[in-house]
Amino acid sequence: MSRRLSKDSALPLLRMTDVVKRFPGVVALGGVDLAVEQSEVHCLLGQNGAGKSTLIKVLAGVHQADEGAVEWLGKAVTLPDPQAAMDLGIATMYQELDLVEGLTVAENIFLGHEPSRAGFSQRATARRAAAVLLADLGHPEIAPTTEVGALSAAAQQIVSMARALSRDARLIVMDEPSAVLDAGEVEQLFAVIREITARDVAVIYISHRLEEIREIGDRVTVLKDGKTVSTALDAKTTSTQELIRLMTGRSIEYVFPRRSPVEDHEPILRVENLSRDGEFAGVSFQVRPGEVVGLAGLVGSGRTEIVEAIFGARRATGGTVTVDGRTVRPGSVPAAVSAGIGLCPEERKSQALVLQASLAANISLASLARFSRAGLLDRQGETRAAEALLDSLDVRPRGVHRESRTLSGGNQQKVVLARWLLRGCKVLLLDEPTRGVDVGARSEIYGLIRDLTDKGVAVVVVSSEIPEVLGLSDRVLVIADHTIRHDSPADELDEHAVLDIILKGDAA
Amino acid sequence: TGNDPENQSPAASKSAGNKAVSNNDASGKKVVIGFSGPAADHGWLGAINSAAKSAAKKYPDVELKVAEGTNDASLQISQIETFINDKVDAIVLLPTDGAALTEVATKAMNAGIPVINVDREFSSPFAARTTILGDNYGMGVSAGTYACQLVKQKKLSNPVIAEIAGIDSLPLTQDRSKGFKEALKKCGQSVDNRVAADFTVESGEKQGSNLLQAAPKIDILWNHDDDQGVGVMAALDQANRHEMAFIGGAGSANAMRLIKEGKMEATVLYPSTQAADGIKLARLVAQGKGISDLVQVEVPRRIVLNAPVVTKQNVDQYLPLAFES
Amino acid sequence: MSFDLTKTKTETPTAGDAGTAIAPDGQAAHRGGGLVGFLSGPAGRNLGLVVALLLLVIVGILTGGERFASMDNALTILRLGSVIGVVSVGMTFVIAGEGIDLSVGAIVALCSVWATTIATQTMAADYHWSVMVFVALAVGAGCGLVNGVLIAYGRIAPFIATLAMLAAARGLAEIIAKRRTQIIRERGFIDFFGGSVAGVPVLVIMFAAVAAAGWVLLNRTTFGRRTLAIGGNPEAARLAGIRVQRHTMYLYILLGLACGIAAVMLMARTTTGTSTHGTLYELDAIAAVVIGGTLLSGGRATLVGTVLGVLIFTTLTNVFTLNNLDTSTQAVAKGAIIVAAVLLQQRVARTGST
Amino acid sequence: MSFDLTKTKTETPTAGDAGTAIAPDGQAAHRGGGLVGFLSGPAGRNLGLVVALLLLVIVGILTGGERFASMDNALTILRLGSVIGVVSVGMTFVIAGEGIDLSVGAIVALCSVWATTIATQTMAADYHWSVMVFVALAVGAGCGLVNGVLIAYGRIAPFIATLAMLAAARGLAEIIAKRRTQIIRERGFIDFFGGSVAGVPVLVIMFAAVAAAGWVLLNRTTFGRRTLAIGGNPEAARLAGIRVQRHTMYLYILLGLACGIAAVMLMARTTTGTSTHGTLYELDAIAAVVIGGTLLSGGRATLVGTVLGVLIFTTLTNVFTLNNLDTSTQAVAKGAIIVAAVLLQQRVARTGST
Ligand SMILES: Nc1ncnc2c1ncn2[C@@H]1O[C@H](COP(=O)(O)OP(=O)(O)OP(=O)(O)O)[C@@H](O)[C@H]1O
Ligand SMILES: Nc1ncnc2c1ncn2[C@@H]1O[C@H](COP(=O)(O)OP(=O)(O)OP(=O)(O)O)[C@@H](O)[C@H]1O
Ligand SMILES: [Mg+2]
Ligand SMILES: [Mg+2]
Repeated sequence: MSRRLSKDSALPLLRMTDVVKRFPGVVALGGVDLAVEQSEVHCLLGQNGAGKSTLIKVLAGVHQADEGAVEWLGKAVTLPDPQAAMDLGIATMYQELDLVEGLTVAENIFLGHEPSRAGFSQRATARRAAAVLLADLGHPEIAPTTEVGALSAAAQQIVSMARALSRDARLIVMDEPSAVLDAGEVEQLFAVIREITARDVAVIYISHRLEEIREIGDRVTVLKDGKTVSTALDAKTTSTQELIRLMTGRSIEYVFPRRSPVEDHEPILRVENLSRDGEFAGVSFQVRPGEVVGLAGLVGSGRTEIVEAIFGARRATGGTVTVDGRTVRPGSVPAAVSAGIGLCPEERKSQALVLQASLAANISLASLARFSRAGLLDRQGETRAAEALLDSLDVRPRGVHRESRTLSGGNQQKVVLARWLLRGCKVLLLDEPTRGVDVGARSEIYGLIRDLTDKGVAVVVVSSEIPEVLGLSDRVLVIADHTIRHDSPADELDEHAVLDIILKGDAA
Repeated sequence: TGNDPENQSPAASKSAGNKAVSNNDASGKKVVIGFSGPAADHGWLGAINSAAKSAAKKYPDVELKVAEGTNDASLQISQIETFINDKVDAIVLLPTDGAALTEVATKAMNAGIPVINVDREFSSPFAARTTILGDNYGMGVSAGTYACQLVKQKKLSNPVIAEIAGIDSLPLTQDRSKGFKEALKKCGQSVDNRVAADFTVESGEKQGSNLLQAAPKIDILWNHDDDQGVGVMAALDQANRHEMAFIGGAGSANAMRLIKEGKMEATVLYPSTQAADGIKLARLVAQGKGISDLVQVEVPRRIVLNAPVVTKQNVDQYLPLAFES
Repeated sequence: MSFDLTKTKTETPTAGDAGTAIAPDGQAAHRGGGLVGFLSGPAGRNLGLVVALLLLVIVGILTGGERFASMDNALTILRLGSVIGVVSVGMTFVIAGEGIDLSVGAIVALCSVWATTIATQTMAADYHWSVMVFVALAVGAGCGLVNGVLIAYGRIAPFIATLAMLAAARGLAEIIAKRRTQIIRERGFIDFFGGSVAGVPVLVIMFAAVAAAGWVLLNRTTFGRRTLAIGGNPEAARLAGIRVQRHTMYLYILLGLACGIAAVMLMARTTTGTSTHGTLYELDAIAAVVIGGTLLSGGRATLVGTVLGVLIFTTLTNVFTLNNLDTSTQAVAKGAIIVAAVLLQQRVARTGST
Repeated sequence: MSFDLTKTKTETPTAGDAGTAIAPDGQAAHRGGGLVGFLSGPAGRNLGLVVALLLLVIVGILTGGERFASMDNALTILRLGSVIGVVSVGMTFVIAGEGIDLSVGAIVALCSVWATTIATQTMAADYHWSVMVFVALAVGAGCGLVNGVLIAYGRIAPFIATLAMLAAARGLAEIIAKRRTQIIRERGFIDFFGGSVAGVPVLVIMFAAVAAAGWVLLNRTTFGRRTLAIGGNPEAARLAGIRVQRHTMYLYILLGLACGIAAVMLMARTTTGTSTHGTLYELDAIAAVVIGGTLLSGGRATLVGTVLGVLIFTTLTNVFTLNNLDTSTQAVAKGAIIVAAVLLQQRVARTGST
């Protein structure tokens, strides 16, 4: 792809130098440099907690830097609030969905800059413009009048994108936009990015998926521990090994752990004919101790609903779940938990973490009975157990009493895993366990899953990354059309085969 | 106590209007008097408070301590406790609830601090040195008796009699209603419609409006409180319903003016000067003096104030004593 | 490769977390479901209220007969509801923006007292009564401004800040009025606001106008949408460039102004200004708003629901009085009816939204 | 050409979202900062309250001298605070679990009336007064149970459900008491609860015991943990296997029980049971809890803060009484002092946490 980096008037679009941002107890940014050319796709890489989101929040005027300078088209600027950044032409898609659930799609897209006359919003105009933007993004089926709260996470991400595009921006910052998207939608996203960069808009792109960087990026800046370790690397030519080394300071084999053969035990988890009206029907499968079963499928195909129904978080309208031969009372999470099932839900912040509680409290949440001495809480025991887990999972920054909301996404995911490790379950359901998790942590989580299966735990993994499902699982179930379309050992499938099955199911 | 409104002379029932020549008002030993009453959340109680204060101001030898008006018995108890700790010379207490304050009043008496109980009576005779009571039951009786008279006078065959009470959960409201009901019974009448407001103008208007809807025709209406009566009157004006004889309660200046104008039939007096009397008596008790008009050397234990009916005929007598609400 | 991302769920995923101020079932459904239209509002909730109100009316007719079903009585109900109605409209905005205001009753009292004091003391000198109206509105807006500044810029929790205002405003009202009831003798004022236009009391017209203006402001202006955004997700609103603090302040000023209007109406109704006006309005207004379907946690508001909530409470009192129920029984019945109405409304919303 | 970005803001990143029930500054800071220890609790908030209370005490001593600084006066303050204090401890739990209860005052009234009616009507038949105590506690727990079931299983918003209970319980209390004050003549009861142990009134001991038990329950038991988790993120709590509905119900029962205890204390204090007991306790209790630093939005609670909040309000009243301030001025001063205390507390928390 040809770039026009050497345009005559090519001042650098943005230059941030020596940016420092401190939070109580943490230096999130300890001197970061970033330079973005006009109409390039600049990728920002770094491990969880490296400071990527913090940096772009400084850029968006959400956080105010403690030190450092920002130049925009060669001129020094200050960014006291989000409005100032938007006035310059910086639009941002935040990592945490920043939509208002009670408002409609159109209202969200134009929030803060509504088409209006004399204070009256021109709703028809907004609706039409929103429809056009959504169609451009390849999602004409998202109606501008739908309430955002009723959309799936993926659709919300599209709305967020439409919102960034609705501003007349020179620079669009995308903080892990692909985390909730499936392969097809990532392709569509890239098409949009190519189109907007052709229109002289630059993009800062953050992702933990290195193959995406290769495909869409021009240049790469790598952050590590709040500092820039390398700038202006070529995105196409720098080797993956090198990028990982820069990010982590070590070389990590970016591969899935080897499978050990599953022994021929009786299945520990049996799901029979599980159904829920309007969501899925006739779902049957079994998982043996030590086995990893992956659920592949498109976003919105109902995988989350299936695992939540197994967990009792949604009441199935038909079918049974048995663990160790005993039927689990449907629609009851406590019953599922005491039967030995655990779930790491899809959305960490809203479903898994008590954000203002400490890490220790979050980890012990499912095992409180264990730390109960005649009703009193054994706080030392709790702290010790939490510390041990945080150590073994390498959660950063350290400190069991830190509030969980101050952790970066990947580290939060580890905390959720720690909760179920502490509980010690026979069946672990993982819904998108590596969403937003960096390469290093990702391979650690893979290793962890392996360790668990070695101990005889049965694992069910839902992931939108087909390679991940294939690499991690012993057996893969492909979900389409509200039911299981295919069930076979993972090594009999490849990415194309899975996509084929999904699409056929879709066509049927 | 006679509740016959005919033969009452106002001056006799008012010790605040004491015109007797005596040396009691002459400065004596300096005394500190604590005063605690319910929240001054409506006109009559407001008048009670201000009358108490101005009564105290008249005497250079009285220092008055006024506690925050409250409707919370527990808080009022702690105010009395504070007065006891403070070793005041006398306490004038208009309790939110007589029974609830009895214990602490007894405690004060035991600590040697005379308590003057105003308006709402304690449940034990040992809790107060002197008790000055407005007569709530008597007030209802006065209103009912007057209503009976009206029925007779106007020869009403099947009169509709309505009542707008005050805060229904207060014992005093119950007493008034009881008196009203029993007096009506004597002439074979009963209350046809009854609503309860809460002593505020606004509630008077609201309950008044609703009552007028409930009863398409009313012959006699007794409203417990003239302050809420302002609102009732507004409701009558709004609905243009002046067919009934409108009797008030408490005896605000405003009500008396309306009586003069003929817009109101009558009002039953409920003296707002009780607390002022209480202050005066407290001073006398603390200084060891008696009431000069009495042969008795000491201040009596119990004074029950009268509840006369003010009508167009005698309103001029009462207007000077009435409280502005 | 396109896929339908918009399939609606008939149930929120948070079905289990009762006991929190979270929306009941069905809240997640689309707006403007078409069929039931305007009244059904968000997720058919309003429909439930309409049913509750209708049931009340039926009970009223059965027990009160003509006395209930007369035009006069209807206007009485509306007139009684109008004052608290205006306050509730303003309260809807504050609650929509995730706030709360406990001081509304006290502000109404202060406005009425301040205005009537001006009137009784200086009106003799030939002011027009509109000065009185102006003073009431200005005092209301001023109190709202103080609340707004304390909450938005002073970062004091709305509950605390307005609790402080509750105490202070009522105290000030008592001081100004010297605890007297100020009687308004301006016939012009009383005749204007106490009158009727084409048989409809001016107070009712005012309430209707305020409610309509509120509806437009909430649903048809950028101000309204931003209010909901702030209530629903203040951080997202800030990220969208909305000046959250300033907007929050505006909300309280708006409510203060509504209190000023309510004070004028109450002054006309009672022909007085007093520090006891507006007692417990905070509870009544919040109750009407919340039973109407606006979430206390912000972000979702319905003005039609608020108006229905006000009408339900006012009609209830009226029916009680017509039936000559004693106050204690009224209170018990009221509690039971509130619970029944909400359960009914949930049921209607659930069946209506599927 | 570089530009200095270092103008530091002392604000948190969420600086914009005032007007919401979100934590004020400093909340983000770590717990257990060591130095200030126990009293500083979460993020030094309690320290601010201690400072506010100390200032009040200083004002009390300056203006009241010995009359204020006496042991007797201290006990008077504590005794007054004890009843509302017990209710506030219970309220802390409900608010921590993201609920609210407006019915506490009414429940106290109902408990007192029910218990005394039993006493006056049947005690003659030789019951021990402990029956009266038992009835008060049972009635309180029963009302809490009804609230809890309506909220947790009936999914009625806590505000509405407890508003209904407020009306119903007070109405029922009036009906049972026939609007009469029931006088307790059981000397055994009055002497027991009205007495002192080693100079400390039994009521104060009861308050201290309830507060201590509450502190342990909130901070040292799994029950407290679950409460905070439910208040912080009910969905996460549910998905961690906590029985959110049942736990929520327990919270209201707990508060109901606290109301029962408070009723017993109030009965001892006033030697009566009446339907007017506990008027406006809901506001007082919520105010004490919120000013103490517990978030109305749930998930963060401090019992030490609640106790300090109660003491601040009670001391304020005492200082006012000693200084002979008139009621209206008191109200205005109270409003100003509340605002000042909160601002002070924020400032202390901010400096304390850096
Ligand atoms: N509000 C906050 N308060 C305290 N610490 C914070 C806050 N926000 C971020 N941090 C800390 O700052 C550091 C950088 O976090 P940031 O979210 O920028 O990482 P990131 O690179 O975006 O990670 P991820 O890939 O997981 O999204 C982390 O150590 C995090 O714990
Ligand atoms: N909060 C919600 N409210 C309403 N509908 C929802 C919500 N979440 C998901 N849905 C709908 O439920 C269906 C299943 O979505 P969901 O995202 O759970 O599926 P999934 O296969 O797990 O996809 P993902 O890859 O995102 O995990 C979709 O049609 C979606 O629109
Ligand atoms: Mg990030
Ligand atoms: Mg999913």
